[in-house]
Amino acid sequence: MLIQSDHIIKWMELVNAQIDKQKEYLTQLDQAIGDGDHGINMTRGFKEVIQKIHQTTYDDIGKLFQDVGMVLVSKVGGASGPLYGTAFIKAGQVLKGKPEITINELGQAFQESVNGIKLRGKSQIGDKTMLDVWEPVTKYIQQNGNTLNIRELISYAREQMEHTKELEAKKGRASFLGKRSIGHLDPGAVSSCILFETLCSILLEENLTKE
Amino acid sequence: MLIQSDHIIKWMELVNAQIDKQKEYLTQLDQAIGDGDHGINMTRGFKEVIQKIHQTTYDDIGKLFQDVGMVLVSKVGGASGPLYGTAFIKAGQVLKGKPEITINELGQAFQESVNGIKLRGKSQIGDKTMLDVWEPVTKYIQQNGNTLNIRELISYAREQMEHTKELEAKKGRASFLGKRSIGHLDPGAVSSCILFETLCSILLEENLTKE
Amino acid sequence: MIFLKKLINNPEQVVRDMIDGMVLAHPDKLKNLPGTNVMIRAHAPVQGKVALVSGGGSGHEPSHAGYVGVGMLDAAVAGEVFTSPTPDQILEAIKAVDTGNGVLLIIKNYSGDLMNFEMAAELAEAEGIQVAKVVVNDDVAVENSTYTTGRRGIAGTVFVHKIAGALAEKGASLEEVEQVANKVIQHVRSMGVAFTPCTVPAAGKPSFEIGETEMEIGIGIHGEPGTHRTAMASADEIADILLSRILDDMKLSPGDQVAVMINGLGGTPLMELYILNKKVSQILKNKDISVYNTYVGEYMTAIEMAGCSITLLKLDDQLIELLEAPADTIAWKN
Amino acid sequence: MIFLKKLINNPEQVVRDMIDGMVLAHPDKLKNLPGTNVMIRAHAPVQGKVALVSGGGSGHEPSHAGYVGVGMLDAAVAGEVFTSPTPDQILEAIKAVDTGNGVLLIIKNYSGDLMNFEMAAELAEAEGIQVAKVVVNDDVAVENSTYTTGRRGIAGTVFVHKIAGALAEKGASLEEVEQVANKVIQHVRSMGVAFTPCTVPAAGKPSFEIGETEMEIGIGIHGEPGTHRTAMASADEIADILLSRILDDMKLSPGDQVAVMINGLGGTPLMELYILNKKVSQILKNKDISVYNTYVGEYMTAIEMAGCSITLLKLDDQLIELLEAPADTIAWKN
Ligand SMILES: Nc1ncnc2c1ncn2[C@@H]1O[C@H](COP(=O)(O)OP(=O)(O)O)[C@@H](O)[C@H]1O
Ligand SMILES: Nc1ncnc2c1ncn2[C@@H]1O[C@H](COP(=O)(O)OP(=O)(O)O)[C@@H](O)[C@H]1O
Ligand SMILES: [Mg+2]
Ligand SMILES: [Mg+2]
Ligand SMILES: [Mg+2]
Ligand SMILES: [Mg+2]
Repeated sequence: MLIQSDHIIKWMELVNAQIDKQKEYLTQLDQAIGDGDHGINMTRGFKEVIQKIHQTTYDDIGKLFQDVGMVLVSKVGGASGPLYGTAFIKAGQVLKGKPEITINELGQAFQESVNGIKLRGKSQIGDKTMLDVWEPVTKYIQQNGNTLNIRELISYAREQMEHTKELEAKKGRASFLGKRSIGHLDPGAVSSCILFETLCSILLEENLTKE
Repeated sequence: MLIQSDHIIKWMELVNAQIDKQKEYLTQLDQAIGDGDHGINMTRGFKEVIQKIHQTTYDDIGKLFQDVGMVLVSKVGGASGPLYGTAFIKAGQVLKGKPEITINELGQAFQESVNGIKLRGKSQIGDKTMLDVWEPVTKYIQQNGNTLNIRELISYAREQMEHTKELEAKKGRASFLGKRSIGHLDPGAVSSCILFETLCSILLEENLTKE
Repeated sequence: MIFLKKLINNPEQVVRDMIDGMVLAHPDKLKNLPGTNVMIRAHAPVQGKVALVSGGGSGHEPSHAGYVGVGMLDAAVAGEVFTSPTPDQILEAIKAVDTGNGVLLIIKNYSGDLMNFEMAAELAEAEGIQVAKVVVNDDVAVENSTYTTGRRGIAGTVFVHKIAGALAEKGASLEEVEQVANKVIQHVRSMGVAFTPCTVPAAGKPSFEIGETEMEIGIGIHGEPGTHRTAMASADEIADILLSRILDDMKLSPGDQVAVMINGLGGTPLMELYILNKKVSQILKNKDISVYNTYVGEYMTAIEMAGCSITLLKLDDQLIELLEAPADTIAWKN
Repeated sequence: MIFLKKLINNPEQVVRDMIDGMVLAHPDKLKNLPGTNVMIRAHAPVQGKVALVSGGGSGHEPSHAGYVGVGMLDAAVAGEVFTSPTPDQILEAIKAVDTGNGVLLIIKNYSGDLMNFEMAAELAEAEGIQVAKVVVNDDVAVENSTYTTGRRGIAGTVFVHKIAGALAEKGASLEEVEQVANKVIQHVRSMGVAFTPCTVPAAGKPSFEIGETEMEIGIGIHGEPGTHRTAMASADEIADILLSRILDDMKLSPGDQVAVMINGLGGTPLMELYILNKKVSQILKNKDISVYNTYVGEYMTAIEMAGCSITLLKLDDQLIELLEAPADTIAWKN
């Protein structure tokens, strides 16, 4: 089965619900090595995303991603706003005009997201940022394509997220801490993991995968 | 026996020691209905008094009182500085030129102190201030003169001090509290009580009374 | 040795260290009279001008030395923290700035300040210096009465410095300067609130205890208790509470013009003062009272206390002109 | 409902309420671009002049709107508390103040600020507006490296506003204004310390925990952890710790001239900042570094955090002239 706009909308609703639930946790993570607003920023952003995407009906998945990205850019601020925003906008450009897409196509779109995050954030893998979830997870999706095992993807995403604990931050606020950042999860990696986990839930629920 | 400069110097030393001991208590009393500096003010003042009066030898009790008063005026500040200062300066004027004095004469000198406090503070008995100790205690000394029972005087001074608890403050910082000042001892009344109690100790120790 | 969470060296030396640091920071504006806690204008005495002397306990920075300079004070006398300065220090200040045109003492209405300034005035008069005194009592939290000490002087004092200072700078006589100071005093009213206590360094512990969700309405600038305690409320409600007390007392009429001061007590950030001002502006607008000027910041503090005060000054043409006149001090520049 | 001990109405509305209260207080200096969190000069745009736009998260008041006015910024963009503003808002600011002479963006070095301002710059350039960017990174608490985000921008930013603003006011070109801003950035270094955390209203609890007798050396202006924790020390020792890090980095020579900023983080009273300045002055004097000017007060805060930062700016004739040039803003008047 193919992924349609409605699935993406459901995904965003689930992200919104999950982020809201984990707001305090995300903020706590950010208090440890940042400035303690990541939960606040993300809930503000996805609340607005939901409002926006409920106003329109979308035939074009690309347009939907684009709108999500624009809302995130203009409502979140901080580091996560432009990064998540760029990720969705870039993915939207790839998916422009498509009413439905395969998991493969989604993987290609995410590859553009990853490129966008890297360019905007001047970051690379191992810098202890959201990229440490986005890049490997995207690669994983692309490698497995339509034969993707969703439960395995969830574990994989979580592993990547957990892995940020060991890293020394090179980018973002946590970088100011140098070695003192080691031992803490990166808040953006955790919210990114939420994003991919909720995507997986939708794919499972809606029987959008082979499995 | 007559009171000499050395007795007054001993008295001041004892006041200094007692005030220092009760510094926190006086400050605490002042925190309740004032600004929490009475203990600090009084210790600062009497430390300086001791320094000053140890520098000179005094044949003239009046001069000794005068010096104590001047130090208090110029080192204490706040309300208690000018008031205690005035009290000693005024008493000093009465005792000017005297190498030794009777308890009766001391009472007369204190009467001038009381007048000075009233004039400077524009206060009267019942206003919940140091005057509520000074005025009745002075009257008591004058009434009993050289037949004064020192132990009774101590109890009397304490009673007057305790009595300020029931009063509503009309003068000083506590007056800003209105009825909320009721139920608290007046810090200046407590320090004044220390002054008279220590005087009594000296009079007893040195066998300066009939008793 | 355990230190308070304060930038101090020795609790007994805070006033000395502060004055030294202040003069080192602003040698173009201030000098310290040697051996005293008196700060005077760098170019004092100013010939041909009535001199203004104010002061009080320390801990209210930028009051009072922050207002020494052209268009405001000639001298400020700093007492120990929350303790009125002594008469000899005030006398030194008077003598240093008098040029034969007389000196106005601006005193906040506290027993201690009154007595020490009065004694200084007597000593100065005995030396042939013409002295006038005004007593600021703007705090409506305290009931006024001739039988008691009356109302306290708080942030409204700064308007007295500004306006009397401006008139003195224009060359007015001591009597005229005293008159306009009294006019300001008549027309200025304030009230404050505290959320946290403050710590006098030498006392080493907070001036009072207050619950996690309580505030003290009508607080003084020395941590003296206010009129009552109540549950913490919103900025809008607090604006309402304070302003309605002030307006009750002032009896302004629609069309009246005022200056507003939203004063932080030391621990409250500017952001919150502006949030408070939003409601204050709205309330005044609804009552058709026109705000000529608004001053937001720390003008008269209580060490690091969290809280604020609101001050209204009713204006007329003369007061407006003097409020707008040039001033060049550390804490007030026009 | 339980309220924080803050003058706020709704934690989600603090920025909106603050901006409204600010514009109501200073209508002669500021206006708010409708529908945005952008504040521009009351008389913006100013024809024939390069425009300066700065901004960042809120909670640093008087930064940044406090520096909007003649001789400093043309616009300030306020983000949520401690959160960089978004590109669309920054774009609105740029468009509102550009008069065809180009716009300089003054950015503090945080990933968030950089990215949002960069996106805004790209959008503005796409609309044909000439934009230059400078990035302030004065905080020596953080090691500089091209592989990491590098040093943070803190209180030194205010000197960039002042000096670049002065040159722009004289009619210099965008390139010249950018150049002088970069010169200030090259020559300005800061370091801070915190004694208490601060509370982001929407988070509702303190940004970090710290022991009764500890301080955090090298704190950021968002409550980000610093270089290390240590026992609370005296003002003199703290001056020593902070200044020696700054001086290590700056490598000043005897005879050099500097401007000093002793900046309060929000909860530390002026008295303490002056006490700190005493020692700072003495240390610099001992090293034969001459202090041209000292600024003491709250310039770049972290809500109600107790603590401070010290900033040194190495001066030359050009920088002195621009530092002394007229400025008329809420928080800086020359
Ligand atoms: N340069 C960067 N590249 C990629 N991700 C980044 C970068 N800077 C920050 N991040 C991500 O953003 C997260 C922080 O987001 P948030 O707290 O919302 O913003 P801010 O740091 O501005 O407060 C970090 O945990 C990290 O994952
Ligand atoms: N007008 C007055 N007349 C008499 N005593 C007064 C007056 N005002 C204050 N006092 C006394 O001074 C005491 C307070 O002294 P202190 O705390 O040292 O000064 P301050 O009130 O200036 O802080 C009060 O407890 C009271 O006894
Ligand atoms: Mg953050
Ligand atoms: Mg007291
Ligand atoms: Mg006192
Ligand atoms: Mg942030």
